[in-house]
Amino acid sequence: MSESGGTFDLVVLGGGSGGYAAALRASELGMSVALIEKDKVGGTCLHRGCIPTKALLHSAEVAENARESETFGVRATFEGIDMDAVNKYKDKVVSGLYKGLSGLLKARQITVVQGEGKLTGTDQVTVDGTVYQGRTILLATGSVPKTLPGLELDGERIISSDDALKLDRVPESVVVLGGGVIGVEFASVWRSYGAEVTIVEALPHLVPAEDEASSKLLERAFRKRGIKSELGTPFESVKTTGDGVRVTLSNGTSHDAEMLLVAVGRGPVSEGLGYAEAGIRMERGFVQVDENLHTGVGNIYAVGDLIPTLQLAHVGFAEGIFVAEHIAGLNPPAIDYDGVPRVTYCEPEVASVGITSQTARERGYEITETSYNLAGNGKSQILQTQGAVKVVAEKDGPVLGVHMVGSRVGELVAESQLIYNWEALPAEVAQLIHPHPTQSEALGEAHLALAGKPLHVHD
Amino acid sequence: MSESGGTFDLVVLGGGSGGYAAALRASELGMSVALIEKDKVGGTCLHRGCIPTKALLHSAEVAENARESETFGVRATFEGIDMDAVNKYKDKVVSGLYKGLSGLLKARQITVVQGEGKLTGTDQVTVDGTVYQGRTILLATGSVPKTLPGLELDGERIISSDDALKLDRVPESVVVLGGGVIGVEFASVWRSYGAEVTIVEALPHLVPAEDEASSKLLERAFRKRGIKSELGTPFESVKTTGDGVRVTLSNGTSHDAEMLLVAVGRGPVSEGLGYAEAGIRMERGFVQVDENLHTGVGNIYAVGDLIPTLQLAHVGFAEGIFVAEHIAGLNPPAIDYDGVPRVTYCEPEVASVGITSQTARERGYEITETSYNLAGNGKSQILQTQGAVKVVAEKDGPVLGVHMVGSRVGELVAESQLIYNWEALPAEVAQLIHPHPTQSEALGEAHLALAGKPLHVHD
Amino acid sequence: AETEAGGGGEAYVTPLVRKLAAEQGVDLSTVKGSGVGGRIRKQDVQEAARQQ
Ligand SMILES: Cc1cc2nc3c(=O)[nH]c(=O)nc-3n(C[C@H](O)[C@H](O)[C@H](O)COP(=O)(O)OP(=O)(O)OC[C@H]3O[C@@H](n4cnc5c(N)ncnc54)[C@H](O)[C@@H]3O)c2cc1C
Ligand SMILES: Cc1cc2nc3c(=O)[nH]c(=O)nc-3n(C[C@H](O)[C@H](O)[C@H](O)COP(=O)(O)OP(=O)(O)OC[C@H]3O[C@@H](n4cnc5c(N)ncnc54)[C@H](O)[C@@H]3O)c2cc1C
Repeated sequence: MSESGGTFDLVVLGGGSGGYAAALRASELGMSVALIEKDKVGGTCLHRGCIPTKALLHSAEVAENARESETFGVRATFEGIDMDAVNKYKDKVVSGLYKGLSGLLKARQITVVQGEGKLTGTDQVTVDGTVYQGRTILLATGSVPKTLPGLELDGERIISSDDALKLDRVPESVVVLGGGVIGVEFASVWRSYGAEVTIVEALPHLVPAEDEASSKLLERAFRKRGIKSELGTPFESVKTTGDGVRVTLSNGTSHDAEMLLVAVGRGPVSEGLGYAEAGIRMERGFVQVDENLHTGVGNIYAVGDLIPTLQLAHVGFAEGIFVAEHIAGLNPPAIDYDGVPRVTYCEPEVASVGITSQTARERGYEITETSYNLAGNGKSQILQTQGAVKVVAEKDGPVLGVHMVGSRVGELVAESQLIYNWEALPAEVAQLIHPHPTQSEALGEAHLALAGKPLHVHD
Repeated sequence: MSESGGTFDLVVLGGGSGGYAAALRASELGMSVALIEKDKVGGTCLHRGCIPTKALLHSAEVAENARESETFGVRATFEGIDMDAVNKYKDKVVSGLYKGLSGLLKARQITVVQGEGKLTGTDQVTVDGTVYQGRTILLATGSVPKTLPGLELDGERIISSDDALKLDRVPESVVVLGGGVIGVEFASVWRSYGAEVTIVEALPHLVPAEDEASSKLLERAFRKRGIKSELGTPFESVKTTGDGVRVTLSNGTSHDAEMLLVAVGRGPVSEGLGYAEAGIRMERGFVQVDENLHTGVGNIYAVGDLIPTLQLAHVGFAEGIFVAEHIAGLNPPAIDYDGVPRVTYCEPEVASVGITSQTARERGYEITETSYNLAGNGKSQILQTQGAVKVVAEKDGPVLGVHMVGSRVGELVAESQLIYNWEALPAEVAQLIHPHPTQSEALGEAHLALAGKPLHVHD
Repeated sequence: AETEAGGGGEAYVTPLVRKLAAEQGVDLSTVKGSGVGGRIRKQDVQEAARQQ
């Protein structure tokens, strides 16, 4: 006999970015909420994703700064990485935010249920025999690292991002399989820490989802940093050797390294959870939803990495908030996924919002575009970073996309997001002079140029 | 007899931010332009202001990073500052940008005249006996460091920012007279370089033009960094001692230091240049203009630090562009000075746009406001910076001001600028989820909170 | 007043105001701006929509 955990306006399965954002917003809107989490609230992003990787990337920046300190007139000697201390720093950041989030869920009187849940009806989730009845159910069980057929992870030599975040040493050499966001971020960290790094990517470019111009700039920057890339070269096989791995590629070349990071994407957590049984439509494991994020079954919604939208924490936030507002009858506008900002936090960073030149052309737009070289931007020269800000606009129309490469450009995409989502004309941005000397001026200059009034522009 | 340098659509006196921006825009609009500069194009900002100070501030950041590297798991030893190398780095950045600017002026076919000019009629400027006739004249002679009555600079012990940028060593100790932008920036640099620093400010707060909340956060951060401040304490006198200076304050205390930096403001360069003689109205040396930046005499306009608007390089750019467009008949909208972003690049940075809570109340607005503590912002925790993002909005109306303190917040003010100038409602910003994990999320969270839908907000 | 600004731009209107005007069916060229420099603000568009 199953015990009753009670009835709630909203039962959320999975306490990651998507799930907890929905829970917080729903409780704000006066709903009773149960949030079921088998591990730790905060999910992938807080414990195995965004936050710990960005802590590593910042310590990598500190290492690079120390190594290049003479360039800036600072006498300092870089002696190495103390991985124990790195992990302590990273874990402290994570645990501080985890404490904050736990406190917040409590303060908003959300019932957090610790345990593994399963959908056992169109309006109920069962955890260890206890049934949580929901007027609405939200599935938010997220994702886990994927691998390739026949490529088995051992957690030691052949590892996933989960394992990579727990390493107690800096590897001498690594092959990173996958040139997407997660792959290039780890490649960047390890290179800054002193490792020999080779990225293997089957597609012809690093960060292949980005505008080709950004990929090319990143490839050049990585080459300069001594990060090797094998692009357009599918992986063939790996075998462990005496002291590491030997990775063989389809072109016949092989690469020896201490370890292989498999970063070929993440797959949804949806098996054995009762989703299919409830009649929910799935494709390649992803739960299918309509534009209101509804599964088509009962009052069941789904958000986050579980559905085939962009796998980003803030997409999870936005989707979670959307569902809460939608079921509260607030009629929120559907999410425009093109308008979601994307940031890759490697050095240099890659950031974008809106669509690429290629997509714009495919959609039939007549476009104008400009690329502002950071060589003309004072602050970027001060930081000694290279890159560009590319802006794509409809001819005589609004900005359609912003694509950037350079140190710290991830913070510039927030402004770009307003420009894109508010459908600003280049001239409307150009009217506002950016603060000097900042990197944001590069964004301003690109818009000045597109508006036909270039200021600090060299050809 | 005076030789003729020719007749131009626009003759610009002074090649700083205001002057050269006008020249560039005017030439773009098809005008013939003469730009008269006695020293180097780029003016204060490029050679003695924005750029060199920000280079020092970045090398200070590198020094702090090296000093605190252990916190981030990086083993590095900070050994000191190599002032020669700092100056080399700074000069390289400046000369690179100077070369770029000179090339740009040439490419746009602007006649750059090297020499000291004087207004010798309502439509002419004379340089070494050569007359440059202008259909329009633009005065842009900028500003120089001011001092207090009776306080004489010797360039060695009692110095201005011009001298401070040329130092060949790090002083052991400094008293900084003036807690405005320039004062706190130098205080921040020297502290990072290892000096004992005391700021003396007659007003009760550091950066007194900022919202009081920002001043207080900066004061706390500076205290933690070991920068001493004497606030609300007017300066009385200074005398040189055997190995430095002794600074006496109105409250009777005195401070010994190796040098005294006088950073009490900048005064316009307007004497002996024929301005008054031409009938131009001046107040405390500042040229007076109407909202079209016209002096009221002939076709003479004035921009930049010469007129009593905000002394910022990008204000100079905006004013220069405005004048060029105005005389070309484009009818540009008058500049809204409240909408100009302000950044102070000390550590932590201070940035703002729009008006303060106090000003909003004085103007009769009914306001709501929120302050988002960076303790809740993941990226700020990663950077280990403290501070806040404060947003002031009209009740049920648009955002009136954004005020921020924290490392790197200077880049966040670009987004804030669009929010303020486009008169966005908090809800319109809240609708757009910021990229995770960035510092820009703090701005997003503040707007979410103001829109009544706080996400990661702790009380 | 003639507010045509060359160089590719019209009179300075913010994107938010432009969208609002489109939603409310307000022709911006008939709206008098009450903002800085004669800029058209949201309130001006709302007022114009009310009077339509
Ligand atoms: C290395 C790495 C770096 C990343 N960096 C970034 C970045 O910088 N920025 C960014 O935006 N995104 C980043 N991401 C992606 C981001 O982490 C995800 O998009 C986000 O976490 C998805 O949120 P979610 O709520 O859908 O799923 P998850 O965060 O995966 O949360 C799902 C939760 O559900 C729980 N759960 C699963 N099944 C059950 C069950 N049966 N019962 C109870 N609980 C269950 C899990 O324990 C987990 O806590 C990164 C990801 C990785 C792996
Ligand atoms: C230490 C310091 C730091 C600063 N940091 C920043 C910052 O980070 N951001 C920011 O926005 N602003 C900053 N400023 C302010 C900024 O530098 C000024 O606002 C800006 O330079 C003003 O531009 P301008 O064109 O009006 O005058 P100036 O830049 O002063 O240029 C005037 C030019 O006119 C020339 N000139 C003068 N008289 C004559 C004559 N008779 N004949 C020919 N030429 C003449 C001068 O040689 C000079 O080149 C800083 C200033 C200082 C001092």
